[in-house]
Amino acid sequence: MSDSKKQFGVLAEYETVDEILSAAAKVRDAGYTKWDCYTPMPVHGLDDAMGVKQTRLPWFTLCAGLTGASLGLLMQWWMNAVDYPFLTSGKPQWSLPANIPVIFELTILFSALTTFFTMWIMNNLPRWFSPLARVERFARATDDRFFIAIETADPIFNAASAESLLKETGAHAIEAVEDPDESAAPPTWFRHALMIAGTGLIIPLMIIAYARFSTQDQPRIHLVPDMDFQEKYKAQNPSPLFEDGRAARPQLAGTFAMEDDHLVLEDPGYYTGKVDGEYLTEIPMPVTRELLERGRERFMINCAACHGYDGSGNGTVHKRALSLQTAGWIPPSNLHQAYIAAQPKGQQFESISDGIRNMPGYKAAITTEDRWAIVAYLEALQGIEEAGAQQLWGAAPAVEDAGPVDSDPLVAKGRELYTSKTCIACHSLDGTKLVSGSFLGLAGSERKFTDGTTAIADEAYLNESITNPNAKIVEGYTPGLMVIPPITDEEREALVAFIMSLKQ
Amino acid sequence: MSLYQFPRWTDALRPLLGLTALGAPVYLVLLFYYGASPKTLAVGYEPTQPVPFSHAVHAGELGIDCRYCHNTVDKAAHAAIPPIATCLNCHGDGEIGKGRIHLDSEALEPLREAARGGEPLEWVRVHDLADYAYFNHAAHVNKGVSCVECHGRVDQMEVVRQVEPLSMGWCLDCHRDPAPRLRPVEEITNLGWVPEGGRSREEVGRELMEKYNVHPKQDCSTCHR
Amino acid sequence: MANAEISSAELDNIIDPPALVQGKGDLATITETVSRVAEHKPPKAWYIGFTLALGILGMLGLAIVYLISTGVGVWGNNQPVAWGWPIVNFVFWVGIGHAGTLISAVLYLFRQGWRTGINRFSEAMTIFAVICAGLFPAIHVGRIWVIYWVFPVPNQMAMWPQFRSPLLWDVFAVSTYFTVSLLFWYMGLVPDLATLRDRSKTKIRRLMYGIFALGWTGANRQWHRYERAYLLLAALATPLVLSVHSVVSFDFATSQLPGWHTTIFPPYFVAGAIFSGFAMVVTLAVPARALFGLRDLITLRHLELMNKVIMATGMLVGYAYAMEFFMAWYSGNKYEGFTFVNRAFGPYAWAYWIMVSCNVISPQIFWFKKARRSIPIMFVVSIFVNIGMWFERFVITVTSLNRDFLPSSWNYFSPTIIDWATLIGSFGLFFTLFLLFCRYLPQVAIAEVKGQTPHAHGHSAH
Amino acid sequence: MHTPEVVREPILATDTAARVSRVGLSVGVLGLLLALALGVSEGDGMRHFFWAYLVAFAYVFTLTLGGMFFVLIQHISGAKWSVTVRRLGEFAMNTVPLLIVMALPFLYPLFTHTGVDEYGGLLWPWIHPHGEHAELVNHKSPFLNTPFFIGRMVFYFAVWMVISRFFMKRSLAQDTDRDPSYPHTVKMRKISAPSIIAFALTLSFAAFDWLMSTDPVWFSTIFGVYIFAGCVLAIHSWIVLCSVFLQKRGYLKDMVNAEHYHDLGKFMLAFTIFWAYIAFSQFMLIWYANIPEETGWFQHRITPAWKGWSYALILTNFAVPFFGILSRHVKRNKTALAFWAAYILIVHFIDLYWIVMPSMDAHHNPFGFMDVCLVVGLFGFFVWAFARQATKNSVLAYGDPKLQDCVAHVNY
Repeated sequence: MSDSKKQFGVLAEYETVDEILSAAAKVRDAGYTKWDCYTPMPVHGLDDAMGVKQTRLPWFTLCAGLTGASLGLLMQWWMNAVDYPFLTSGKPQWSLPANIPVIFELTILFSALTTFFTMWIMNNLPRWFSPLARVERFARATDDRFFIAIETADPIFNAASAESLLKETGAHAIEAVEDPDESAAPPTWFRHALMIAGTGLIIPLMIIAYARFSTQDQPRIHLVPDMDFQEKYKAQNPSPLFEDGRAARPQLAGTFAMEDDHLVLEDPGYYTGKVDGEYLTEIPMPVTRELLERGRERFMINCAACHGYDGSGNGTVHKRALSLQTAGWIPPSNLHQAYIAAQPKGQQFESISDGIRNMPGYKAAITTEDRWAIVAYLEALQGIEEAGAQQLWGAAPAVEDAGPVDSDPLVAKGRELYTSKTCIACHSLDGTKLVSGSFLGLAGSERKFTDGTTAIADEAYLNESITNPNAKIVEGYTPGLMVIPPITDEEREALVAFIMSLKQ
Repeated sequence: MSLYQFPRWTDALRPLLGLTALGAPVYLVLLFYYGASPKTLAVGYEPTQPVPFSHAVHAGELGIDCRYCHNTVDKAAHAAIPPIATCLNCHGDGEIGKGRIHLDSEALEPLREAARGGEPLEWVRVHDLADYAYFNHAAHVNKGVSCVECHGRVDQMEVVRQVEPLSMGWCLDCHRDPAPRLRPVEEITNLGWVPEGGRSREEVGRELMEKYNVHPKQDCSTCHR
Repeated sequence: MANAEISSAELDNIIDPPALVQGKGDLATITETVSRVAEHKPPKAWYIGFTLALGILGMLGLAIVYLISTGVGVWGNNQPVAWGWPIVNFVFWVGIGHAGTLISAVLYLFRQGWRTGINRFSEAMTIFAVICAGLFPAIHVGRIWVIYWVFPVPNQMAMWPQFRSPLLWDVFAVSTYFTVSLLFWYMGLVPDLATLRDRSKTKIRRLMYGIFALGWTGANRQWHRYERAYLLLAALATPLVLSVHSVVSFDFATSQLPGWHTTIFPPYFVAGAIFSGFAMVVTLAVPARALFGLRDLITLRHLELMNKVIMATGMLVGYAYAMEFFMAWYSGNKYEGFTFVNRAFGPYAWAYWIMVSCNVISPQIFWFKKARRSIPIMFVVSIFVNIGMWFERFVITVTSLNRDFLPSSWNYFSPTIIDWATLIGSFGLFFTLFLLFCRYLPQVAIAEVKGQTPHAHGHSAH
Repeated sequence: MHTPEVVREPILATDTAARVSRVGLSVGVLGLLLALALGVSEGDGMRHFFWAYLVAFAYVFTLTLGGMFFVLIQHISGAKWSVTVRRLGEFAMNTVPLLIVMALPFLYPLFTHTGVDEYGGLLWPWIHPHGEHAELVNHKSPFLNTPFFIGRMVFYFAVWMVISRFFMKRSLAQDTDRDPSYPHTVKMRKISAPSIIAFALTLSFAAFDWLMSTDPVWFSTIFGVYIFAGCVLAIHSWIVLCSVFLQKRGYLKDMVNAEHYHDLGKFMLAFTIFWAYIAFSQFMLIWYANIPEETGWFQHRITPAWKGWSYALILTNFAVPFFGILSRHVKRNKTALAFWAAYILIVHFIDLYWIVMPSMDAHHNPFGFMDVCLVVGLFGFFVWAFARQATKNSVLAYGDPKLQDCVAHVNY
C-alpha cells in the first residue's frame, strides 16, 4: 500500500476511436467515477460512452447575457438621462432605440466572457502540473493516441482490478502513473519575487497619498497638456513681444487716455468735477437710493480701510500704520470734519479721483460714476453725523468749529494755510490730540525733547519745526512722521503767526 | 525524462492568477482615477510669490475688501491682479507712491524695483484654468457666488493655496446644484459668512436662485467656447 | 445496405468535390503537417515578406507620429469631405475582419465541416484586421491619449459618453467584436498549443507553449465543456458579427445625407464585409498553403467553396447597389436621385465603376467550375474584390460628401501622401502580425481538422 | 445510439392528406364566403375586404415563397440535414398556381373606380392618386401604373411557376431514378444558384409592389429583406407543424427525429432574431434620421389605434418566441416545438396585418371577424393545395442521395 501513496493512477493506451469508445463504456459500467478519457480531438459519442452529464454552462451564459442587457440599459439610462441629461440632435434624453446597439453588444460581451472563463474554471484549468504529463507515451494524447486514466483517488480504486479491467478493454499498453514526490510550496525565489512585486505595487499608492495630503510649490502635472496652454493672450499674461515681458504696457509719462480726453471735453463737470476751474457744487446726476447704496458699497471697498467704516479716519490700515510707527504716515482725514463737509462736491470728487496729500488718486480703480456715488454717500455719512452719529458710531470725533474771525490778515492767511497745507490732518485747534499735538496753546508752552533738553515754543522754534521737523523731537512723538508740503517763506510766516495767535 | 515539466508548485499560481485577473484592472483603474485626479494633482498648489504678500494680513486682519485690489472681479471675466500702483497706495516711498508703510522692508524691494521700471513682478498664478475653459468672474460674483466657494478662506492664508480641484466635474457639481453655494451679493467678500437665524444655506440659496434668476447651464458651450 | 446506397465519401465525389483532407490524412500526419511549420525555420519567402512588412509598418509608425505631432490637418480631409480616408480604411479593415468569425462561428453553426481547414487562419486574420481597423478611428481623434473618454469610466469631468451617437456604438461593437474574436481564437488554439507543447524539444518552447496551453490534456470531461462553450461562443459570435458591420453602417445611415441614409445599409454592409473578408482569406490562403506545405489541409475544395461564397455575397452586394439605385428614383427625393447619378457619372465615376466591375462583375467568373478551381484566377479575383470593396467604402463616403447641399462648397477630395502612407502602412501592420502568427502558431486548427477525418468517428454500433 | 437503415420507399399519406385537403377546401370556401358576405354588408364598398384580402394573400404568398427559398437553399448548400423534410417545402413551393388564382380578385380594385372619390380607391392608393401626395405618387407613375403592375405580376408568377415546377419535377424524378450519378440532384444543385437570384429579385419587387406600395409615398430599401425574413420564419414553422402532424399520423416516424427538429428550431430562432434585426434596422434608421418622407409610415403605426399593435409586435414576434425557443430542450421536443411553430404562424399574421392595414386607415384598427375569416380561408385553400399534392406523392424525398446522411445526422 505504500506504493499507492505515490501512485496517481493507471493509464491505458488505445489506437482508435472505436477502441476508446467501447473501453470507456466498460470503465463506466465498472462503476468508476474518478477517471477520464484523453483524446487529441473531441470524440463524438464519448460523452454517452462515459456517461458525462450535460454541462450547466449555458445557464451561466444566459444569466450573464441578461445581466449584460440590463446593465447596458441601466447604464445608458443613468448616464444619459439621469446623471448628465443632455440634449442632442433632437432626441429624447433617454432614447431607447438608440440604446439598443450598446445593450446588444454588452449582452454578447458579458455572455462571451462568462462562457469563456466559466468553462475554464469548470474544467479546473489552467493547471499546468499534471502527473500524466510525466509519462512519455502520454505526449501522444495530443497527437494521435487515445488514453484512459483511472485515478487512485477513485473510491473503488484498486490497482490490480483497474489494470485487469483496462486489459480487458483491449488497451495496447497499460502503465501505472506515479504521483511525483514534489513540494507544492513555491520556491523561495518565487516568494521573494512576489513580495518585491507586492511591495512595488504599494509605492505608487503612497506617492498618490502623499501628493493628496501635501502642498506643492510646483504647478500640477498636465497629463494632457496640449490645449491647457494655448497660444493666445489672456488678461495679464506675460508677452514675449516686449523686452520687459509685459503685455500690458505702462503709460508713458504725461499721457492720458484718448477716451478720457474726449469725454472730459464733452462733459468736464462729470469727469473732473470742475467746469471752467469752478468746482461743481452738486452731484451731476440724480441722487437715488441705488446711487447711495452703490456709494456705500464702493466706500466700504475702497475707502473704509483707511478712513474707517464710519469715515472717522480711524480705519484698520491707519491703525496698522500707527502700530508699525510708520515714519511719515499722514493719517487719513476724518471725513466728518466740517471743512470737508463744506467742500463743494466737485472738490470731493477731485480728491477721490486725483488724490490729495498722501492719498493716491482712485481714478484708475473706481469708475467715474462710482466716484460720484461715493461723494453722494459721503454726504449721507456726514449727514448721519449731524443726526447724532455718536449713538451710531460711538466716540464722536472732534469737529472744528468755524473759529474766530481773525483781525490780523497774516493770521487769517495762516488759518487758511492751516487747512490747505494739510496741517489740519494732524493738528487740531481745540486741544484734542490727533496724530500730533493740538495747535491750541502750543505757542509759549514748554517742550520736552527726547534728548532731555527743553525749550519754549516761540516763533523761532515754530519756524524751525516747520522747516525741519526732525531737528528736535518732542517726547512721545515719532521722528520722521511730519511731512512738509511745499511752502514759501511768507506762508511759513503766516502759519507761525496763526499758531502764535492761538497762544493761551 | 529530460524535458521540462511544470513542477507541482505551479498549481499554487492559480489563485494568484485569479487574483491578478480580478485585481489588476481594479488596481489600475484606482491608480489612474486617484493618480490623475485634480484633487491629487492640483489641490495643494502653493507657489512662492515674488513678494510675500499675505492675504491673511491684508484681507483678514485689515479687512480690506477683496475688490480693493481685484477691482475688475465684478465687472469682467478676469479678476485682475492689481497693478503695482495699488500696492504703492500703501507701500510707496513718497517718490513712486504715496503710502509709506514698510518703507524699509527688504521683502518689498522687488515691488519698488518694478515700480521704478525694473523687472516686472511676476506673480505666480495659483488658480489656473485650462485655456479651453472659459470662466467669468463677474457672472458668478454678481449672482451671489462668493470668492470662498472656489478660492477657499484666502483671508486666512499667509500664502495662497489651491484648495479646490477646479475640475470640470467640480464645476458641474455647482452648476447642477447651485443653491448651497449662493449668498446675498452684499456678502460676497465676507468669506466667513453664515446665514442668519440658523437657516440652512440650501434654504437661503433657493430663495436667492429665485431672486437672482440663477439657472446655470450645462451645455458644452457654456464653458468651452 | 440497399444496393443503390453509396457511402458518404463516394457521394461527395459525385455531387461534390473531393474530401477535405487530402494526402495520407491520418491523425499523426495532420499533427505533423501543421506543427512542422511552427517548429522549423520558415522558408526564405517568409523572411523577405517579414522584412518588407516590418518596413511598411515602420512607415506607418512615422506617418502616425507625424500625424499626432502635427495634427489631422496633414490628411486630405477637409470640407465638405471631412469624413474621408480614415473612415474608408476603417470600414475596409473591419469588413475584412468579418470573414474570420463568420467562418469560425456561422459555418460552425451550419456544420460546414470545410471550415476547419481555414478557420484558424481566418480568425487570426480577423483579429489583425480589427487591430488595423481600430487604429483609424483612434488616430483620427487627433488626441489619442484621451481616447479613453469614449469608455464609460467615471472621470473628473463628470461626463459620460453620448450613447445616442452611432460612433459610440461603434466603440462598443468593435471592441466587443475584438474581445470575442480573441477569446474564440485563443480557445481554439489551446488544444493545438498543447500539441505543440507535447512535441517541443526545447525547454523554452515547452515553457511558452505550455503556459498558454493552460495544462490542456485532452480529457474528455474537459472536451465536453469546451465544445459546449465553443458552440455557445459561436452562437454568440454570429449575431455579433452581424451587429458589428450593421453598427458601422449606422455611422452612415443614421445621418440624413443622400447616399448614406438608406435602410438596407445594415444587411448590405454585412454582406459586403463577408464578401471582402472571404476575398482576403483567399488572397492569404493561396500563397500560405503553397509556402507552408498545407495543400493537403487547405485543399482546392476549400478554395472553391470560398469562391462560391465570394460569388454569392458579391451578388448580395450587387442586389444592394441595385436596390439603392431603384429606391433613389422611386423615393422621389431629388437629392437622393442626384447623388446616385453623381456616383455613376460624376467626378468620381471612375471609382464607382472600379467598384462595380471589381465587386459585381469580376466574381461572375466563378460561375465556371474551372475558374473556381483555378489558383491564378481566384487569386486575381480575390485581389480585385479587395480593391473593389475598398472602393465601395470610398464611393459611399466620398461621393456622398463631395457634393454638399450648398453647391459653393462642392469640392474634390484628394488624399495626401500621409493618407497613402497610413493606408499602405496598415497593410504593414497587418502582414507583420500575420507573418508572426504563421511562424509561431498552428495555422490550421489541428484538433478540429482531426475531428473532420473519418478517424474521428466510431463505426461500431453499440 | 441507433441509426435506422433507410428504406428507399415512398411514404404515401394519401388518406390523411385527402382528409386534410377536404377540410382545407371547406374552410377556404366557408371563410371566403363569410368574409365576402361581411364585406358586402360593411358599407365601405368592399374596401376593408380587399385590404384584408391582401393581408391574407400575403400570408399565403410568404408561405409559398418561403417554401421556394427553403428548397433552393437546401440545394445550393448541398444540405444533408433537411432531406427528410424537404418534400414538405416542395409542396409549399408548388402552390404557386393557387397563388395565381388567388391574385385574380386584385383585378377588381385595379380596374374599378368604385369608392374613388371617398377613399382613393379600393386597394393600392396609387391606382387613383389623390390628396396631398398625388404629385409624389405621379412621379412614380412610370413604375406604379396598372398595366405595368399587372405585367410585373404576371412575370413574377411566371418565374415562380418555372422554378417550382422544375424543382418539384426533378425531385419527384429523383425518387424513382436509380442512376448512381444522381443526375437530378446534380442538376437541381446547378440550377438552384441562378434560381435563387431570380427568387431574390422577384420576391423583393413583389414585396414592393403588393405590400410597400400600399403606402405609395413611403419607401425603404430593406423592405424586400423584411418580407423575406417573414417568409423563412413562416416556412420553417410550417414544416415543423406538418412533420409533427405526419408523425402523429404515423408517417415519417424514423425519418424525422429530434436532430431535425433541433435544426428546424434553430432556424426558427435564427430567423426570429433576423426578423427583429431587419425590423429594428428599418425602424431605427428612420427614427434616427427623422426625415418626414420616411417617418410617415411609422407615424401611421403609432397612432392611438395602432400603437398597441406596434408595441405588441416587439413582444409577440420577437421577445416571446425568442425566449420560447432559445432552449435546446424546447428545440428537441417536438410537442413544444410544434407549439412554437403554431405560435409563430399566428404572430406572422400580426406582422403582415401591421404592415398593410395602417396604410388603409391610420386612425382606426378595423381588425375583426372578416380579417380572421379571410386569412383562415385563404390559408385553408393553401392547406388544400398543399395536402392535395400529398395525396399523390410521397411525403419523403426517398430517392435523395443524402437521405442516409440525413437520418444519421447528429447535432453537436
